[in-house]
Amino acid sequence: MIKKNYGAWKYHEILSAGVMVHVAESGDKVFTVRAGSPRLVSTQTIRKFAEIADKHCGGFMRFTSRHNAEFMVTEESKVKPLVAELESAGFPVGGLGNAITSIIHTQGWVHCHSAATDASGIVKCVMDDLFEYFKTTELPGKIRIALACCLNMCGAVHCSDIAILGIHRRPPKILDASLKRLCEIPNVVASCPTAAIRPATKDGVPTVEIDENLCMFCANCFTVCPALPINDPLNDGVSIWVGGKVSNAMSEPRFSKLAVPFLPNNPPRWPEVVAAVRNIVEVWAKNARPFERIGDFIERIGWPRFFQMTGIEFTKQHIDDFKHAGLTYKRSTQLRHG
Amino acid sequence: MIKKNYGAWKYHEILSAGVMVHVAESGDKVFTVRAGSPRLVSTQTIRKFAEIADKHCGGFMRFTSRHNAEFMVTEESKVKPLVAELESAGFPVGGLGNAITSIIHTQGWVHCHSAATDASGIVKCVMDDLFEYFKTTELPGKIRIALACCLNMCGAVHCSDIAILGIHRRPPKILDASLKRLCEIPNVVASCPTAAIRPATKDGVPTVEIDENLCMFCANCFTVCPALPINDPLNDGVSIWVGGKVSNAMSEPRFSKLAVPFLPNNPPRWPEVVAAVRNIVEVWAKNARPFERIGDFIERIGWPRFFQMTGIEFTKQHIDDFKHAGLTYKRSTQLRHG
Amino acid sequence: MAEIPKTPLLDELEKGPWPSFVKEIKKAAEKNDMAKGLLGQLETSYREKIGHWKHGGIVGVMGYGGGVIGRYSDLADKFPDVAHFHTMRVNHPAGWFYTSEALRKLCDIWDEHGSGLTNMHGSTGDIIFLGTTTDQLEPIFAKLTEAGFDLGGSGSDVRTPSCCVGQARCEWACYDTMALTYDLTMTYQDELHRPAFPYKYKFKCSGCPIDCVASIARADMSIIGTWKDDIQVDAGEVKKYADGGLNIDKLVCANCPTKCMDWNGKTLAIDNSNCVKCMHCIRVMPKALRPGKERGATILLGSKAPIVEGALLSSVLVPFMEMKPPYQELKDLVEKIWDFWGEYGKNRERVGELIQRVGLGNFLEAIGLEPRPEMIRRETETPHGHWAAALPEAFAAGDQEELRRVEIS
Amino acid sequence: MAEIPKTPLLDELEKGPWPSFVKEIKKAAEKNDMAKGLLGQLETSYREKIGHWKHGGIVGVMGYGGGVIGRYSDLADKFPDVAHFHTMRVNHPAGWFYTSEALRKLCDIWDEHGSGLTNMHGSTGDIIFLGTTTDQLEPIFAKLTEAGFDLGGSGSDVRTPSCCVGQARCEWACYDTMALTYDLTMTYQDELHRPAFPYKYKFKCSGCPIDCVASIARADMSIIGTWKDDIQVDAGEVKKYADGGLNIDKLVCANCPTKCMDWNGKTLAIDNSNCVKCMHCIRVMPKALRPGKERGATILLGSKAPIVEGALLSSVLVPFMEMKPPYQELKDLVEKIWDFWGEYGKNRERVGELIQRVGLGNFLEAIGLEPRPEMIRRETETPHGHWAAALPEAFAAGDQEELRRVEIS
Ligand code: SRM
Ligand code: SRM
Ligand code: SRM
Ligand code: SRM
Ligand code: SF4
Ligand code: SF4
Ligand code: SF4
Ligand code: SF4
Ligand code: SF4
Ligand code: SF4
Ligand code: SF4
Ligand code: SF4
Repeated sequence: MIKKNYGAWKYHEILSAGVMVHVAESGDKVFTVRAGSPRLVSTQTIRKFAEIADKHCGGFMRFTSRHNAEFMVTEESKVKPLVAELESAGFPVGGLGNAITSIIHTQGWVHCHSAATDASGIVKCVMDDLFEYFKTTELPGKIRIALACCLNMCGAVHCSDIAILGIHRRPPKILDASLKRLCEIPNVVASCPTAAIRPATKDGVPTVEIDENLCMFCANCFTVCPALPINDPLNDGVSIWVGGKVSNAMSEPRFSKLAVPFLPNNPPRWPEVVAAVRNIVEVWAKNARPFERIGDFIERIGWPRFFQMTGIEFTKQHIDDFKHAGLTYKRSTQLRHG
Repeated sequence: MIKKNYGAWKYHEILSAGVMVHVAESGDKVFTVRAGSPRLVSTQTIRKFAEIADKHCGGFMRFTSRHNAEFMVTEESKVKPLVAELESAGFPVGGLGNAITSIIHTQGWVHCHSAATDASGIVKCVMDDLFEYFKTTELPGKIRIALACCLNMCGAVHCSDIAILGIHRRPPKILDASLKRLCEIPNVVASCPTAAIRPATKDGVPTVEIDENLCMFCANCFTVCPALPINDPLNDGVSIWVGGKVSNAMSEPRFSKLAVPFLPNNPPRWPEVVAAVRNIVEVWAKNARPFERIGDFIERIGWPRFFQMTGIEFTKQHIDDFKHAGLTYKRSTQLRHG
Repeated sequence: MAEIPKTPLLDELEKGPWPSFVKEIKKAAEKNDMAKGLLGQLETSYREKIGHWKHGGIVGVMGYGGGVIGRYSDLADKFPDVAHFHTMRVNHPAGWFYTSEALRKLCDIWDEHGSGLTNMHGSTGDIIFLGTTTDQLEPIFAKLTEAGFDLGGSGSDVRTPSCCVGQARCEWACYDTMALTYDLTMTYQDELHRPAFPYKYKFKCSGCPIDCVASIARADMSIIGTWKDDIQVDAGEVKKYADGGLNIDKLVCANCPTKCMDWNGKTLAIDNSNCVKCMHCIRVMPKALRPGKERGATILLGSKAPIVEGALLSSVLVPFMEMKPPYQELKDLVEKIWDFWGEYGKNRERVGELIQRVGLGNFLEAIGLEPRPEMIRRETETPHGHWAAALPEAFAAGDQEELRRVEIS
Repeated sequence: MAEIPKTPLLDELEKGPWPSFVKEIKKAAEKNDMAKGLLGQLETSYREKIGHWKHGGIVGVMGYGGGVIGRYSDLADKFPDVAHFHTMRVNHPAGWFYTSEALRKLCDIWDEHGSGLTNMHGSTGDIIFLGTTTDQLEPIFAKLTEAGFDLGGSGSDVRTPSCCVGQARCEWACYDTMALTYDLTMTYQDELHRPAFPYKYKFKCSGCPIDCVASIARADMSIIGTWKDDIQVDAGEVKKYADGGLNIDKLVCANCPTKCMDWNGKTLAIDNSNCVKCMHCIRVMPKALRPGKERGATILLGSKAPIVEGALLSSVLVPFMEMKPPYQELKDLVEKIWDFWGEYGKNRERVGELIQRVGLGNFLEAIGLEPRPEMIRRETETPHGHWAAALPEAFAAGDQEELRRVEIS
């Protein structure tokens, strides 16, 4: 069916939460059912997907660019049993149209040495909390949430409606004794974007020193040198960024901006992060106009009002101090007052 | 009259080219007649202004922030004789409302050591050419032209609808023999925004050397050191910038952008500059919607189309290569094709 | 076999409606000791609020420089099952389409040689085999090859290209994203498997400006479908939308970024010369409007995550290029870019950073492209950078010397 | 007296409808030799396409550090009359209002002691006396003082503040710009005449966001009138505009930058909470709409020409401040800024450049202002700068050391 109508689709319609139909020039139809997945899946679960594909979809399935599972059938009557089977197997159907879909995320404590927070854990908690919005198609527009557990940003969160980003807040520790053995000192020095690292000698052993005032805790030095561990249970945590987008629809792609500079790591359910995300989602859901992504909405009402409406405090941390910072200062009198 | 109604004006109306009326809460009216001036004026001319002020305006007059002369009368009947007298004395009445008003400008060869071009001469030629637009109120909006004879930009041209800017295109000459005597070498080195200048010794004498690849011909070194002359009859000339604005009306203030990288100094009538300015004015006058400043107009149609419509060639020179340059690259697919 | 460890904190994550990754690890743990070890170590991380993985050493398979991420536990004495816990990146089928057979084959291999845990998929798009030991790498690789799979990229090489579903199921696809992705993967096998670049290089292909694979935000080369001619309008369907209650004025025209649409209550006029192909009107009225017929793609370059020089979105390099096999124009461009980057790129410098460092103008010259105003977003310019730019390439020095009169007394 | 030199090139500039500066120089030349010299030297410049002025030395009047720009010809042998040709900057009356008496007084002084040529006015706003010799400076200054005039600024000092016509003749002025300009000029006499700053400091005062004195583009401190409450609407006059044929929907509402206006054919609704005081609707319908009643000014900082760190527009420092004599809040702010700039500013570093160098956050802290979202234009942010900013001020180091478990084998 997909082969036959390849390149000859005419239009689509969203039928209900998680279900849409594509109609081909030929008149053929394909019904897609989208189901949430935890992304981190066991082979048992993959075998289950294969089983469902065999039973309902002629042995085919696909995954989406946001790690959901998609199952396609060619007759409307086959949709209901498929949905029922997916739901009963624990894969909720939804995330299509104007809904919240899965959260793009990364490894966290499950597999990465760089992680300032866990990935899968926060994602699970936030999705549990926002589940009603996965099951709807009635939001003002799409909303994309992403999480990356450190500034390397493997989740490429920087253009998300809401980005959850693991951050460090202390300079790396310097393991003087093993540094020379494990790392190339010139590479380490070169790796630092703020030039905070200088070669040094301690107790006669070559090592490096770090100017704590210059360090912005990016961990790039740790990436090139294991003797500069930066993970830190007390000071690692999460920041929240909003208003980014990727698609060119209506407005151009844009970066997410800092909303909440820091929330603590509070496993297993990260209540502070969950509450912060919900707050932002709700302010947007209630006040945005149709098709407005979070960034479009804020652009219209202005950032000052966004801070007011969400109750998020505006602090010195919100003012950019990177080298392009001057371009971010407001250079007009177009302001809302009072 | 002005004292009496100070702070109690109610509204104004533009009556004809160069004439407007302000009506006060009290019902009082003041009619303003605006007359063009060359800015560089002899005492004879100032005495003439004084004479007209005495004869028509109770001895008062003012100048505007763009160097025009303004005369105010309180009765409509007095406007006509005033206009007639100004015109016959050689001061054309106009430049009010949606018109082209005087060109803000600087000293040029009349008084400044830095000038890469003359100021008053080009202004005279461009205003002669655009005179019809000084005498109208029918343009789509206001249009502000400014000229500065070097990058010091005493005319603060950087936010003008059309900016005419004198530029150098060769590095300064180094007068090794007199440099040490005339200048503080560390100050000279520090003055260069691109770090192109290094201390050096030639024939045993301390001087500086300039990396020609780094030099961007800004003349800042010449400002602090007369032994680095940069003026150059062959390579000095004029660049043209468009789309800037200052007022907050409708859109925010914005910088002018490069339109024409270089036009030669061709005194006494600078025909290339005059033609380039007229071309831009006409494309705008014919195609802009009401209230659109040049920048608003271009923003709507896009820069690619602006280059197309004006026939100005887009070259490597139009691509920013300053340190914020990356921010100027187009980062979306929102493009006009074909 | 060891017991499944107690995980009171992780157990909290079995609750709630969203599918639980903890349940998945527990499922795997029923039959696999590595998964048990992972449970134990992760519970420790949850208790101590810190990760317990060490920097990876270099591990891999013969003849390949990439595709495996080495990983070791720093609690190896407590959790010996995950002392070594490497991941393998397996190149996914374009568009992430699978047969049930292929899925089962992958499971068989992984159950035999690894933890039984995967990511479907990793952020770059690979199938991630999550956790195995060094000695298993070659056997896994041999069986994958046999089953028709190959490893993905890691390190300073081409990374697994990925794409949106495209023409397979989307009416808006302006070129065949899956075909291009497959072609690039095949053409650049060498560059994918043998890291020889200054840093990583990612391709992502989206069929239209909606960009469902987030190509503009996270690919060194973003290939995004678009069209040149007029939007196809079905006037009857437009009317049906209007009759159905859609406020075309407010929801369609007023949201058009260039305000180039006009709805007079009966007909929809589009000034296509000012349309910037944003897809907004089309996505609101998919039955009535469709992209034009003269289709191709915009090629953009340089997006990346923030380290080192700041996050970037890709920027326009070729406003419009036809996208037909064998994609020669695209490949020529790719190779010119790699030549320049290979020669001038610093270690760990992405191509987007290189362009910023050398300047777009110089970069264009090096790869032999004409500068075009479409490449520039002038709103963000400040009138400084141009002083240098305002200089025509070269002047004969010399003759001006004579004319120079400035003499300092 | 010498003859008026032949100036065939300059004579071309006597033609055409716009008033001719060449005619002005010739007028002056009728009675003044310096003006004759200027004609001759300028003709030479026109022929050779190069200026003939040398760098100025330091010249001035007793007790003042600024106000005079020294200027010498490099063709002194050919044009001895302009061998010395200094300008004097004379502080203009606020709003550039003159009595004919004052004008004649200025002419008398200048005819006696200078070239008889002026700029009415210089770009900063001063009366420019164009061309005199060192020995004339003191007599001119004495006579100016007697006539109630004073010199303006030059060098690293406060420059002559200037303002739009404001309440004297404009219905939109939200505060008394002329009064403030006069007050600042008087309050900061010392700073104006005795250069002691890192560089120049300019004040410009506009009565409303229209900014007729281009304050936001060329003043270190821009004081721009605005209001807090609702736009005053005269519904009857709105109707008259509509009846008169004004398309309120298209020309007013659609051009409102925040789309906070709605015209239903009868009444104009304004969501004032989203109005950004851009003045557009007011300037289109001046009889019907007026700024609100709760008035004051926005204080912005830092605009300047491009040298050295790039051109800047001023940026918001205080979104709203009342503007009533004695302007204490403003002056306190000014002085805190000067203190910080004086201490930390580098030689020839404008205050706008200083802020960029130290960061707005730190600058605010130094001058004791709270950060506010109104200060930031977030569209231009990239998500990099914040890594550092995301750091809460200070953490107790120490206790975390124990918890650290990362050990490198
Ligand atoms: C299946 C998938 C492509 C794939 O190859 O896997 C896909 C499929 C469709 N997208 Fe998408 N998009 C998919 C990821 C994306 C992404 C990428 C991402 O999120 O990382 C984006 C860009 C997000 C962004 O801008 O930040 C994306 C932005 C859109 C948009 C634009 C929404 C907007 O307001 O900006 C549309 C149009 C719309 O819905 O109005 C769209 C529309 C569509 C349509 C209607 C296209 C079509 O005609 O078939 C498809 C189903 C709609 C839906 O999900 O509501 N799709 N879509 C991806 C499903 C992800 C998921 O599981 O949830
Ligand atoms: C007299 C003067 C103020 C002064 O104290 O000297 C003045 C006076 C008025 N301006 Fe202005 N403006 C004056 C310089 C400016 C400047 C500054 C400049 O050009 O350097 C600007 C900012 C220009 C810019 O944005 O780049 C300026 C931008 C405006 C605007 C906004 C136009 C726009 O579309 O952005 C208006 C409103 C309008 O005309 O629609 C305005 C409106 C007015 C009004 C109607 C205000 C009023 O109610 O009295 C005055 C007469 C209008 C006119 O000239 O058409 N005035 N006006 C200045 C006359 C200069 C001249 O001789 O031509
Ligand atoms: C597995 C994966 C995350 C995931 O859970 O999905 C991942 C994991 C790692 N990434 Fe990544 N990156 C992954 C997709 C990305 C993406 C997204 C993408 O490709 O679309 C990005 C952002 C886009 C980009 O390329 O900029 C990304 C940007 C980085 C960076 C920052 C690169 C930069 O130029 O800024 C690093 C740091 C580095 O290369 O040293 C990095 C480094 C790493 C390392 C190798 C850690 C390191 O410092 O050595 C991580 C190994 C984790 C582990 O133990 O498994 N990873 N990484 C993704 C690859 C799976 C796959 O092949 O499908
Ligand atoms: C006379 C005047 C131009 C005119 O024809 O109107 C002028 C003339 C000079 N300016 Fe200016 N500037 C004049 C207004 C400006 C303005 C506009 C303004 O004040 O609104 C600016 C742009 C705004 C600003 O301050 O940034 C301006 C930005 C400069 C600069 C660049 C400063 C910067 O930070 O970028 C310099 C270079 C310097 O200070 O060394 C400069 C330097 C100079 C010098 C002193 C040349 C020098 O390098 O030493 C010029 C003396 C010319 C002469 O021989 O008479 N002039 N200068 C203006 C002062 C007249 C007056 O007092 O009313
Ligand atoms: S974002 Fe950082 S911590 Fe997370 S997987 Fe990528 S490199 Fe590892
Ligand atoms: S964490 Fe980043 S900023 Fe700090 S020293 Fe390491 S590389 Fe430099
Ligand atoms: S712009 Fe340059 S050349 Fe012109 S007056 Fe100012 S400093 Fe002199
Ligand atoms: S002209 Fe400017 S860039 Fe060139 S050497 Fe002098 S200060 Fe440096
Ligand atoms: S990017 Fe365009 S073509 Fe590809 S799936 Fe999304 S909407 Fe369809
Ligand atoms: S695609 Fe976008 S730009 Fe083009 S007409 Fe539709 S809404 Fe306007
Ligand atoms: S700035 Fe405002 S108050 Fe001042 S003259 Fe212009 S319009 Fe009037
Ligand atoms: S002043 Fe500007 S922002 Fe406010 S209502 Fe009028 S047009 Fe809109």
